Amino acid sequence: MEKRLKIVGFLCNWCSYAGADLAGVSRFQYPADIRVIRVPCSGRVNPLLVLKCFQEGADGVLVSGCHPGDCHYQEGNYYTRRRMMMLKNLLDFFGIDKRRFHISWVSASEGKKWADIVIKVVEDVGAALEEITKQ
Amino acid sequence: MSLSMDETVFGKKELLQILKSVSDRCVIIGPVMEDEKLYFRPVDCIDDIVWEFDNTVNSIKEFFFPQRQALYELKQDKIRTFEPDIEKKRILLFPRPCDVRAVTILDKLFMGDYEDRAYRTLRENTVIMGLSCRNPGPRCFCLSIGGNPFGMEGMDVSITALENDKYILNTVTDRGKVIFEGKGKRADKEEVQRFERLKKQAEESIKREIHIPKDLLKAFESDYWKEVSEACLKCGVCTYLCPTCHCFDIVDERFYRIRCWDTCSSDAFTRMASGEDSRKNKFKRYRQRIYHKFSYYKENFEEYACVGCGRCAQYCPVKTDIVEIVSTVNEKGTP
Amino acid sequence: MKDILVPDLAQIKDIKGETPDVITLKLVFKDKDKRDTFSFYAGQFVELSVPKEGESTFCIASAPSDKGYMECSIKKVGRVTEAVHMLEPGDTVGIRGPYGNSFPIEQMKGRNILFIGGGIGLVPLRSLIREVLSIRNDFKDLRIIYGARSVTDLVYKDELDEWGKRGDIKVTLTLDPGGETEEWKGEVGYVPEVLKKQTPVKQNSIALTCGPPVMIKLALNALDEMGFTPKQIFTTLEMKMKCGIGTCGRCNVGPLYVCKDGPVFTYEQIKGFIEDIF
Amino acid sequence: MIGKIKKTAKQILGDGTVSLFLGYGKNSLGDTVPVFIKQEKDVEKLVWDESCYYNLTRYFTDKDINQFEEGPIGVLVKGCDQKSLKVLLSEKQVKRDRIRIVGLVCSGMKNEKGDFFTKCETCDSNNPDGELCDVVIGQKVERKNREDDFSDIEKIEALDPAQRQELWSRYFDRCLRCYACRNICPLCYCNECIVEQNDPGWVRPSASKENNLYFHIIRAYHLTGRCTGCGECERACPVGIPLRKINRRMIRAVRDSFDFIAGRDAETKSPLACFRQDDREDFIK
Repeated sequence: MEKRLKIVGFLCNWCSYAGADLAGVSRFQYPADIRVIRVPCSGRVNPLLVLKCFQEGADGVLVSGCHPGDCHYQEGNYYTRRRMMMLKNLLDFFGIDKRRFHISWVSASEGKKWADIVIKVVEDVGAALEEITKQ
Repeated sequence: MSLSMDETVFGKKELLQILKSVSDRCVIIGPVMEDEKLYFRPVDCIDDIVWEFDNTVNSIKEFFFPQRQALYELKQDKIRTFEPDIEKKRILLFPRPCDVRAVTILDKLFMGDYEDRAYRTLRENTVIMGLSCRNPGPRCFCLSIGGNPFGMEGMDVSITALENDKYILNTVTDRGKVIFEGKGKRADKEEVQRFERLKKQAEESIKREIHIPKDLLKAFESDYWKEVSEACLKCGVCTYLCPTCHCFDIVDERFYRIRCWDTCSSDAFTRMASGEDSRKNKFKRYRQRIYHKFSYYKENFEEYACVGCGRCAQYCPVKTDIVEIVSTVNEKGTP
Repeated sequence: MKDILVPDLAQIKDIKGETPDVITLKLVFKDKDKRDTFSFYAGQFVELSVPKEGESTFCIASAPSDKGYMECSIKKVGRVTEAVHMLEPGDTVGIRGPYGNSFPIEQMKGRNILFIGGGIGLVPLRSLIREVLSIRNDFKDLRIIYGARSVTDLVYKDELDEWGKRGDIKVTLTLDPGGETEEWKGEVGYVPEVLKKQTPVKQNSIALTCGPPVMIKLALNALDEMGFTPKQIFTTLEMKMKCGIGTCGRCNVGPLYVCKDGPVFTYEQIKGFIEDIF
Repeated sequence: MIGKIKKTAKQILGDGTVSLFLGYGKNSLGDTVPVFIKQEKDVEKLVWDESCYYNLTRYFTDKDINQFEEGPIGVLVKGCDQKSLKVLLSEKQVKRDRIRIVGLVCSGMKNEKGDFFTKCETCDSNNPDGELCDVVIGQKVERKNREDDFSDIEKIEALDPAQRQELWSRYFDRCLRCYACRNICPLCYCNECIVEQNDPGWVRPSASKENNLYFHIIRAYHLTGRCTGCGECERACPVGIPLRKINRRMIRAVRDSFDFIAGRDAETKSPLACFRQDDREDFIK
């Protein structure tokens, strides 16, 4: 059997989590390499959490929240956007492959988008890891 | 210790030859350049070793008392212990007499009442070939704290550069003798005299002196400590680079129990889970460092925990000078 | 040669809730030899490990005369203790020790003994009290002053009751102001104040104290004021410890290490270093 | 210049405007050290030369210096230090009326080898901001602004990820975790730093290549949008890790993404503490 990746997904309760739920109900197929942690808002995702995941051996991390303007708390995802932009930037500078860390906006109605994103993320993380093991 | 005419003289080439011949059986640790600074590191290529230098950034304590050491693995109901990595014997090349003396000071702690197994194993499997200090640095004060730039305490072999391509060797222990037995040329009278002369020169070139008050404890409650620690940043530079500082922490990382260096200036050092911290203020932490070195250690082990290498004064980000602080306790600190 | 920093494994046989945040573990070594040879003196402590979380210092709460097992009372305050509170009977922990010195039981014989405890600080004293009571006739008057924040925070309630009923030991319980309930029959007030009110005799006496740092500090002052000499006062100190054998360098009181030369000190020994303790 | 510095210090200490004056002095080895002057007579200890590289604003947030309770603090600041001061003011870590700022015109500081610090070679703030200072001492110097030269960073960026990782792991391998970089930083003032929290242990305390990497990521991230590039971290590092490069990379990222430069003024919020609805999101799926 192919080795499963360990990807941690931080999903906003109000959108992406429901989106993932919808994907399940709609029977959209996507890889099971992602482990979901439900958070009240993507703004709750302290960059430390992302780093801790990597430190504890996660192959990839995905943070998913509401589309701009749709935040349940008005502006949580705007902060997330800035924070994650900088974190991604910094990780890249230290040579942690960009493809291991992803951010997405998935609403409660976007079950298909969720499935597509997971497929893409798994692909990316897999490719990044392959490169690492090659070296 | 002074030399007799039993000592041997080698050229640099010869010494390199001998070292190379043992390098497949031994790990050689020596001073090497890394980004313009000198560090003791295990070397792959003996030619990388630097033969002339002031002193290294790191001391040699980390080869006996590593900064990070896995003690054992504790998993549910099983303990798996680790042996220190000593597949090959180690040769520690060119540490300065002060650094070597520091190791003998640490011996008293780690091989005293309670014996530290990892420390002993590493200690017993390492041959120390020290290098006499012909040009002590401006911050050195080893003479006034019981050391000597040409000291041999703790060494297996003492090496002194006589001139460019001539090195005089004193094999202090049998472990050292084995390596050089039957090799080199006997030192002649002139060479021994030159050694003595260089030694005197080195001693005379040390201008700094530390004066440790006998009744340091009297100044314990003095405001002096608040004054002298004002600029201190509470970082760990002095303690981590110090060849005798030995405080450590024991932490769990996954299932591993790790021993790692710790510093008395750290916020977490004495803070208990309840939040109580007996040494909350920085003057208390700084005082602890000074007293640990110059009072407590002396009382417990009859030796100061300082060898006068001057690293703390050199690398301190705010240039706190331990010599000045300790030497003026009497005039300024005693109430 | 066994590594001094490697623990022995012990199994939790029983867990007893003392207060909402204190439990008492009954521990038995897994190794039979260790079980048979393990002995200690009242006042000594052990290093208890929880896998993945770490190691912490705990006093032994049972008496040396309690054979075959060992008890530790643990209050939930930090990472290790929280993990301990999650454990269940049958789980395994690591134990190193016993370490440290002990209460001066020989010196105490033939004298009046005053035990002053606060909160979870009763633990080491309990070990000693049990030991003392097992040879009651060797001592003169015994007196316990024990205080806690509130009724629910009193540890070893059953034993305190038992001791109170004995008649040959005087037990005074006190609660911090505001912590009492309507049914409370004991004193109200901080331990050092209650201590001052009690005016215990100082001749031929020994006072032993353990509790939170503030309480120890004030109790030492109070005893000092009442005329106890620094040699008559013993306190057991708790500081952050890691190694337990005097090498890690953090628990010193002047040149003395709490883990190696302590945890039991006379007031005389620590007097000069009060600033660095509390 | 030193005459004027001493005179100013003497004056404000003497008339009770300040109870403490932070300046530069010498120790017995001749090294420049920060000095804490409390009495008029001690102003003679003050010096001013090309080794006064310390950023004294670091001591404003030092919990062990309780001088604020007794009265305002006087401080010597160079143009670069002033940027940190502005961040501290904007983050409400120090109150303007509790400090007396003596600005110093500086034409560059030199390291022990006698070379100018890199930050001085590209300095755009030789002259302190007169509006913020109570006094400015020194003749104004003309210097070309070269602070937007990021070629050193670009060199690292040109490497591929694996090479970058190797580069940094070589540096972090020798990191001692002494935290001098953190402790000397005027903007690292958290009451309890996450590296000292053990529950949860965000960063493992022992020094290993991997653990050190995460420490440095967190340190750099925490300074993103706040660091002014004073370079004290790099100077304090005993093992020569080029920490300022990391910080500068984030200074550039913040400038490019949010059009923000920390230390420009004492009012604008840090970019990670606010947002714009039209921030870029090309990195989001």
